[in-house]
Amino acid sequence: MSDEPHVMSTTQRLVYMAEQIARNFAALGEDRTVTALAEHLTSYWDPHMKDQIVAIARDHPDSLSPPVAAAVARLAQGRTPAGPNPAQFNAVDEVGHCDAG
Amino acid sequence: MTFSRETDHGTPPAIATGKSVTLTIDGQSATMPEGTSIMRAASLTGCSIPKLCATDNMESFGSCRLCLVEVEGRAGYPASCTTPVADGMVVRTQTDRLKQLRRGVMELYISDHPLDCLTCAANGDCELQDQAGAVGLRDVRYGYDGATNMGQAKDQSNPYFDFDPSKCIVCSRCVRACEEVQGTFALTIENKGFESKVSPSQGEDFLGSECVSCGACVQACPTASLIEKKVVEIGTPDRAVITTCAYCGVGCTFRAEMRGEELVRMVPWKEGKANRGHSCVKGRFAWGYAQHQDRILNPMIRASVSEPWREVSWEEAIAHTASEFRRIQAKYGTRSIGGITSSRCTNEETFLVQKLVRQGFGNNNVDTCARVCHSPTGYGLSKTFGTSAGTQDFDSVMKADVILVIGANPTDGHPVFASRMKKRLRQGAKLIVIDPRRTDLVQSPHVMAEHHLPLRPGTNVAMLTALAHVIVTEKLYDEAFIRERCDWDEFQDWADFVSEPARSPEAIEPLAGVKAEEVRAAARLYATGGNGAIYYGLGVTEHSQGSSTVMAIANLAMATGNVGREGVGVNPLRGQNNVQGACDMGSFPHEFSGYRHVSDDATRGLFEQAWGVTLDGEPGLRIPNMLDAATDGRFKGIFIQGEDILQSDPNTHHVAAGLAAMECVVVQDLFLNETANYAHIFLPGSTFLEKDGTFTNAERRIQMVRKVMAPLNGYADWEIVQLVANAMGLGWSYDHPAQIMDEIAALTPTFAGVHYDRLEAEGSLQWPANEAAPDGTPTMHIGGFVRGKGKFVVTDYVPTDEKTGPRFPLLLTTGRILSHYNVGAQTRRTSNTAWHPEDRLEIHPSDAENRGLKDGDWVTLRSRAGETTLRALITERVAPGVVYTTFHHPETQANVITTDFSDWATNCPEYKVTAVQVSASNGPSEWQQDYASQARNSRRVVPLAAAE
Amino acid sequence: MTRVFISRDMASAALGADDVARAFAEAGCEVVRTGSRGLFSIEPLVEVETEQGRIGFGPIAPRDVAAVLVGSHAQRLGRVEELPFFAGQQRFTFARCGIIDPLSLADYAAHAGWQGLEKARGLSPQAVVDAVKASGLRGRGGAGFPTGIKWQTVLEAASSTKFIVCNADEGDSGTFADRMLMEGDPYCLIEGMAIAAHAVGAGHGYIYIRSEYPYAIKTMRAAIDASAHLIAPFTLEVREGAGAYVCGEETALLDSIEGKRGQVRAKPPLPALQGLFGEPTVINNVLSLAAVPFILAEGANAYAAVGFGRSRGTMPVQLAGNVRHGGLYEIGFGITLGELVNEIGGGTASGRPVRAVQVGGPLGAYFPPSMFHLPFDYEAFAQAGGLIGHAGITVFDDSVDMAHMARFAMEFCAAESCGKCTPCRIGSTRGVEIMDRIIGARDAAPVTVSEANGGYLGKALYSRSPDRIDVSIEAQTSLLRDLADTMKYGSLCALGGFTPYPVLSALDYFPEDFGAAAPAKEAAE
Amino acid sequence: MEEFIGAWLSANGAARDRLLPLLHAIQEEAGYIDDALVPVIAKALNLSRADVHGVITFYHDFRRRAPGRHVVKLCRAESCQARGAAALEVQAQDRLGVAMGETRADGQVALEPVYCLGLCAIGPNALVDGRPVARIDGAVLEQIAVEVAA
Repeated sequence: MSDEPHVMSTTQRLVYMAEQIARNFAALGEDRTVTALAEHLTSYWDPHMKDQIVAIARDHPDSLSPPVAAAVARLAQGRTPAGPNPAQFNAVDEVGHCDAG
Repeated sequence: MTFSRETDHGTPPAIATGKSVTLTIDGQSATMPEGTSIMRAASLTGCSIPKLCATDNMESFGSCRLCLVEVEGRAGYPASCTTPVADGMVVRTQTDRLKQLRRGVMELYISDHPLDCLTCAANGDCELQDQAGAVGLRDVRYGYDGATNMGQAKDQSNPYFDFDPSKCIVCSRCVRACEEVQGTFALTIENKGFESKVSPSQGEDFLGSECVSCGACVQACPTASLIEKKVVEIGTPDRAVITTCAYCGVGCTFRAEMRGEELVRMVPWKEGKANRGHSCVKGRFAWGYAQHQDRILNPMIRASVSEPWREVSWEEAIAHTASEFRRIQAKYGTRSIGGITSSRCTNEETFLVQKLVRQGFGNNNVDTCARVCHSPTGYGLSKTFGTSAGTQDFDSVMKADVILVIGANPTDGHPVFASRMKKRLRQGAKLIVIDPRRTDLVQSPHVMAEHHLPLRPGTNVAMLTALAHVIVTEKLYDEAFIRERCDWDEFQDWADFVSEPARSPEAIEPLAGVKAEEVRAAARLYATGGNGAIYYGLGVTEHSQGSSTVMAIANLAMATGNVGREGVGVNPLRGQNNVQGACDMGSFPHEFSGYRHVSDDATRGLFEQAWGVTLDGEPGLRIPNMLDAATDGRFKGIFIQGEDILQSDPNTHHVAAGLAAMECVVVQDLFLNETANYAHIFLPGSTFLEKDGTFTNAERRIQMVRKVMAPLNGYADWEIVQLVANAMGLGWSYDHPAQIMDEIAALTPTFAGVHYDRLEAEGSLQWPANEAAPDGTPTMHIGGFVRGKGKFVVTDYVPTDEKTGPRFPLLLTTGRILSHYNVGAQTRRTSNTAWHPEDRLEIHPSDAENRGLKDGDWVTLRSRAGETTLRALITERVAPGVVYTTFHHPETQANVITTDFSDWATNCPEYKVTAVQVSASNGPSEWQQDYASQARNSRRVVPLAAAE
Repeated sequence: MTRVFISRDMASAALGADDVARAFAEAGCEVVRTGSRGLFSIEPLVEVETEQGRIGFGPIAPRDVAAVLVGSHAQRLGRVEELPFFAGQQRFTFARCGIIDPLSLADYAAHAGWQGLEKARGLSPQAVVDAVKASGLRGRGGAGFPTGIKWQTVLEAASSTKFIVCNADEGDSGTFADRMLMEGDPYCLIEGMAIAAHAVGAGHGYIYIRSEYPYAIKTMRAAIDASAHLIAPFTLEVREGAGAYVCGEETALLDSIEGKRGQVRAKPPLPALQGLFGEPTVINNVLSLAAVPFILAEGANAYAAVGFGRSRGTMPVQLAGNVRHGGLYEIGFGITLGELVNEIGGGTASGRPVRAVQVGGPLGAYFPPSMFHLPFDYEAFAQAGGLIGHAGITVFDDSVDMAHMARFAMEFCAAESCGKCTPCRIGSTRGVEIMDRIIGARDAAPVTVSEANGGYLGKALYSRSPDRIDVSIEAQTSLLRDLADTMKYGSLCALGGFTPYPVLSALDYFPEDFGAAAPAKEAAE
Repeated sequence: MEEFIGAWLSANGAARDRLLPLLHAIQEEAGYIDDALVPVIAKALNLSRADVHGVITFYHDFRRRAPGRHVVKLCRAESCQARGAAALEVQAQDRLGVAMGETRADGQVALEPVYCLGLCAIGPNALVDGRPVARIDGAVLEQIAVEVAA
C-alpha cells in the first residue's frame, strides 16, 4: 500500500470488501471460503452492490482472486438485475403516492 | 408522583446465608435474614431509629451514635447499625433512657452547627434537621461561645455542587461514598478529633482534586454541606419522576427531581437495577444541554446548503420532507433514499424510523450508529451463541473471580459499571486488561490489574488466539462443558487451528509486542481462576477484524465453560444509551426487529400483514455504502435521526462528499450538528426529558424513559416521525409510545412479554421476555445456547491494510473520556467542559522527544486520509509508537484522520488503528479553517418572524 | 576482668546509665547491658559480679566507678533481689528482666527461655488453647477479656491466613511494663507470640510499638532478627506507631497496621473473626503474650494458683508519678491499693501527703486514700467506678488541683480523639470548655482566652464571643455530668467512653476542687 | 526524595500496609513529608492522594513542614504532671522562647507535646532530639536550652 492518500471508487471498494471477507474466511480452505463468501454477500449486500460485483466479475475477471470470483459466480446464478420497483413503491396508498409527485 | 425521599433502611441487606433469625423489636416479632442489622430490621418492621451516619448503600460505620438501642441482657447501648440481629433478641428502640442519650449526642452536634436553617438551601430536606426534631432537642446548653468548625470558606469550584465545611457533621458518608460506591477514594478526613474535616485529595478544592464528580458524596450528605448548585438556585424539589439516563449503555435509572416545571436535580434511583443507586458526572449533572440556548426549537428548510436556514412551521417542514422523499424516489427509484436510526432515541422511535424506511420508503436502506460501534458484536455473538447481545446482567460481575477487560475503558466510558467492577476487584477478583493503553483499570487507587497486555493496536485476534493456544495446548479447557454445550467437531477444528505453533504467544510476541510469558500467565488465570467474565468495548469492535475478535472472545468463553451462569459470560459494554435497543428494533439493513433476516419469508410475511405492504426481501445499504451510492449518484435522500455522522463516522472527507452529493438530507437533532451543515431540512428533536419511551441497556434491560417536561420543540421525536410517515401516507395512529411497544411485542418474539404495564410494575425487563421467559432473562444461555450448540469459529489473524511506514510511523487509536460523551453534542453544552475543554493527543515521552514536542504544544496529526491539529499531552499511558486522542470536540476533527478501512463482516470502521505522523504545528489545518468557515456559513438562520 | 551489669532500659538511659556504662568500660570492666530491674530510685544501677552474687550499687554516676569497683561506695545495696522492693514480688513474667542481656540468645536459653514454646509445639493447638484457658489469664491491656477464649475463637475461625498482633502501643501515662519487657526480655514476648501462632495457626505476627518507645522498637527488631530461626515458620515484624494514643484501641491499631488512619472500627465483627486485613486475628497486649511462656513452661496451675477471685496470676503493677519508690512490681492479684502506694511505693516522692492516685492511665479513675482498701482485682475496681487498665498507678500529692486534672482528662481526650464518633469528637472539646467555666467560676475570675489557654489547643477552643448560658458552677457541673453520661454510654470506644472516669471520680471524690459542694456520688454508675 | 522512595519500596515492598513505615522513613530522611511527595507515595502504593493525606494528617508524628533544627518533646501526661510538668511547661516555653506545639521563628527549636514516654516514675521527662531526659528541673532545663541553642 502506498503512502498516498487513498480515495477508493465504489468499484474499488466493492472489490476490496469482497477480497477482505475472503481473506477472513481463508483459514476454512478454499471450498468453504467460496460458500461462506457467497452466503455473506447474499445476506448482507444490497442488490445493487451484488449487481455491481457480478458486473465486475464479468467485465474485469482479473480484478478478483479465484475464491472471490468463484463466490461471485455462485451469487450471479439466479440473479436478475435489480432496479426501481414501481409496483412496490405504489403499494403505498394514494396520499403517499400523490405527495411524491 | 409526588416528592418523598427514598426509604433508607440504614444498612445494606445482609449477605444471603439462607438462614433467618427471629427477634422482638419494640414488642413486635420480626424474622430477618441472618446478619441483618438491628437498624435495618427495625426499619423493615416499621420502627424508625434515629440515624445520621448510616445509609443503606454503604456499610455501617457506627460513628453518629444516634441509633443506640437497648438489647435485653446486654450491657450498654449498642449501635443498631453495627449490631446484627440474633435469635431471641429483645430490642427496644424507644425508651426514655435512649431519648436522653440521643438528645445528648444531638446537643453536641448542634453545638457545632450553624443555626441558619431558615436560609439554608437544604431547609426541609435535611437529615440533621429531621433528626434534631426526632430526638426532641430543645436547647443547646453548651452555648455557642465554644470552639466550632464554622466560618470556613465554601468550596464552589465544582461546577455542579458546593461544599460548605461549616455545615459538615463529619459523618464520613461522603468519604465512604467515594470509596465504597464510586471507588475513587478522592475524599478523606483530614486531621483528627475536633479538627476532623472532609478533604478532597490533599485539602484542595473539589475541582482540582481526584474527584470525578460522580455526585455520590452529594447524594450521601445528610446536611447542606454538599449540595447541588441547582438546589441552591432553585430550591428543594417538590416532585420526582423515575426515568432512565440518556448517556451511555449502562442505563442508569434516575429520579428526576422537579420543582414545578423546573428540573432541580437528577438523583440516581436506588431501585435502579442497572446502577443500584449510583451515577456518573454525565447522568447526574450534565443535563443542562436540554435547556441550552443552542437548541433548535423550530423546523428549518433550505434549498441548498449554501443558503441560510429558513425557519418554517411544522406543517411546512413535514410536508416538504415527505414531498422531497417522494420526488426523489419518483426520479431515482425506490432504493434512492434511506434512513439512519439513532441509538440515543427510544426503542419506540427507532422502531418507527425503520418502519418508515421499510414500510414508507419501500426498501431496507436503514442503518444505525451501531454500524460504527457494535455491529461486530451483533454479528459475532449471533454466529457463535445465537444472540446479538451480551450474556449477563451487570450484577453478575459481583460473582466474577477473574475479569478480563479487552479494548474497553469502563472508568471513562461506563463509569457506573466500572465502579461496581472496581468494588468486585477490591473484594479480591483478579483482573486482566488487554489494551494498548495503560487505562485507569490497569492501575489506579486500590485497583491493580494482575496482567496488562499492552498489545499493538490491530493485533487483537492474534492475541486472543494466543490465549486460546495456551488454554488448548495446556489442556485448560472445560471438556465437559464443550461436549455438552458445543459442537465437539467444530471445537476440534478450532483447537487444531489455535494449537499450531504459529499461534503461540511466543510466535506472536514480535507482532503484538507483549511478552509471551505474560500472555501465558493471563490465559492460565482466565481459564483456571474460577468464574471468568469478559467485558469488552470498541477496542474490540472498531477494527478490520472486529467481528473476528468478538468471535475469538466467544470461543475463549466457550472453551473455558464460562457461559451460562452468573459471574461469567461475554459482555459488550455498549456505547450509547440505546444502542442495544436500536439494534434490537431492526435498525440494520438486513434484518427486522429481533434479528431476523429480511429474506426470511415467514418473518417478512408477519410484517407485511401487520403493515399492509409488500416488503423488500433484499438487504439494504449500510451507511458507508449509502455514501458510496450517493457519490455515484444513485442515493439522493436520507433521513437522519439523532446522529452526527459527519463528526462520528470515519474519513470525514468521504462522509462530506457523500452528503454533498444528496438532494435531500433531513436531520432531526437537538442542535445544528456537523451533519446539519450538509442538510436541507432540519427537524428539531426532543430530549429524553421531554418524552416517554424505553431504552435497552447493555444488559438487555428495557427501562422506562418518562416525560418530565413538555418538549420545547413542540413534539416528541416519535411524534415527528409519525408526522412524516403520515405525510407520506402511511396512516399511523399512535397516541402513546405504549402502543408502539405493543406493536413491537406483537412482531418480535423476544419482546413478546414486554408491555408498559409490566415495565411500570416491575421497573424493567431483560429480553428475551416472552412465554418461555416470563420474567425476562438476566443471564442468557443457561442450560444451552440460543442457537442450539455453541459454535467455535476459526478466527485467523489477518493484518489490517492500514500499515505504518516511513511517512506514517505511529499508530493512532481513539477513545473517550469520562466527562464527555461521544461527539460531545450534549456534554460540550454543559459545564463538563471544566474537566476536558479540548481533545488532546496523548503521545509517549520518547516519541515526543524525537519530535521536539513539549506537553501542551500544538501538533499536526496527519494520516493518509487527512490532517488536523490539536495539542499534545505527553504521557506514559500510551506505549512508544502509539498515539491516542478523544473525538469529543468538532474542532479537532479526529475523523478527518481516520480511514475508511472497516470490519470485514460489518463495515464497522477501523477507528482504533490509523497510521499517522505527528509534527510540531502552529495552528489549525487548512481543512479545519475551511470547515470552520463553511460551518459558520451553514449555520446562518433566518428566524420564523423574519421569514414570513 | 570485672563483669558489671548496667541497664540499657530507656529510663536508665534517661537517668545517665549510658555514661555510667561507658565509664565502667573505660575502667576496663566487661559491661553487660541488661534490662532494668524495675526500681528507678536506684537507677542508674550497677551490679558487680562477685562470688557473693551480683552486688548492686545505685544510683551511680560516672564519677563513682572507682568506689563501686572497690565495693566502698555509699550506695552499696547488696544483692538486688534481696531488697524489700524485689523480695516481695512474684516475678513470673518479669523473671529475667534486669538480669539477662536482652539480646543474648544464650542468656535467654540459660534462664529457661523457649521451654514454653517447646512444650507448646509438642501439644495440639487445642491443648495449648486449653492451657491458656486453664491459667485464667485475662487480657492485660485493660479490658480483662479471657485470653484463652479469644484464642479459641481464632483457632476455630476457618481461614488459611491468620495473624498474631501484639498491642505494644502502651500510651497510658503511669505505665511502662510493656516497654520494660520489650527492652529487657524481648524473647519472652517473641516466645509468647510464637506459642499463640502455634495455638491458632497463624503464620505472621506484628508487634505494634508506639513511636515514643524508640529503644523498645530497636531492641525488638534486633531480637526478631536474632531469633527468626527459632520461631520459623512463624514470622514477626515490628510496626512503629506514629503518635496516636487511640491506636492502643485494638481495632484502630489494626487499621493503623493496614496503613490507614487509626480510626476505631465498630464491633462486631470481632477482630478474632475479621481482624487484620479482614482475617482472624489474635490481638493481645504485651503482658498477656509475655505471660504465656510461663504458663506453658510451668503449667497452667502454677499460674492460676496465684491471684484473687476471677483475676488469676500476677500483674506487673507500675508505680508512677509522685512516688518515692517508683517502678515495676509484679505481684499476684489481690494486693490492696494502699499496700502498693504506701508500703511498696513508700508514699510520695515529695514527702507530702498522698491526695489522689489515678489507676489505669488517663482513662482511669482518681481515688482518694479513703479507697486504699480496694484489692487489685478487675471486678473490685469496676465496682468502685474505676478500672485496673494496664495497672499503672500514678500518685499525686496534696498540691494537685483535681479540677485541673479533670480538665486535663478532657483535653487529652480532645487531643487524641480519632474523630469518628460524635460524643468523643465534640464532647471532649465541650468538656474542656465546661471545666474552664467551672475553674473560672471557682477562681471567681472570668475566663479569658489568653489566660485559660495560652497553648496550642486554646486556639481551636475559643473562636466566638461568650453567649448567654448559665455559667454557674451548679449548672456547669450538672452539664458536665450529662456530658459524661453521653460520652460514657454513647462513645464508640474506650477513649470517649472512659474519659468520664477520671472526670467524674475527681468530681465525686474531690468536690471541693470544683468550687462547690457538688452533690455526692449520684451520677456515677 | 523520589529516588529514596523508589529504593525504599523496592527494599520493603509496595503494599498498602507499608504506608506508615514509608512515611516514617521519609520523615527520618528528610525531616518532614512534603505535600509534593504525596502523589509519588500514592502512586507507588496504589492509593489515592486523599488516602495518603488523610493518614499523614491523622498522626501527630508526621510533619508536613520542616521542623526546628532541634526538637524538644516535653511530656504533658499525668505522671509527669504529678511531678511538676505543668509548671515546667510554662518555664520551658519561656526559656526556649517558643509556645508549646510551635517552632520558634528562627527555626532553631520546636517545642512539641508528647503524651507519655513510659518513664513515669522519674518525670518530668522529655525527648531532646530523640534522647530521653528525666527528672527535668530548672537546672536540667537550662542544660537543654544550652544544648538546643547550638
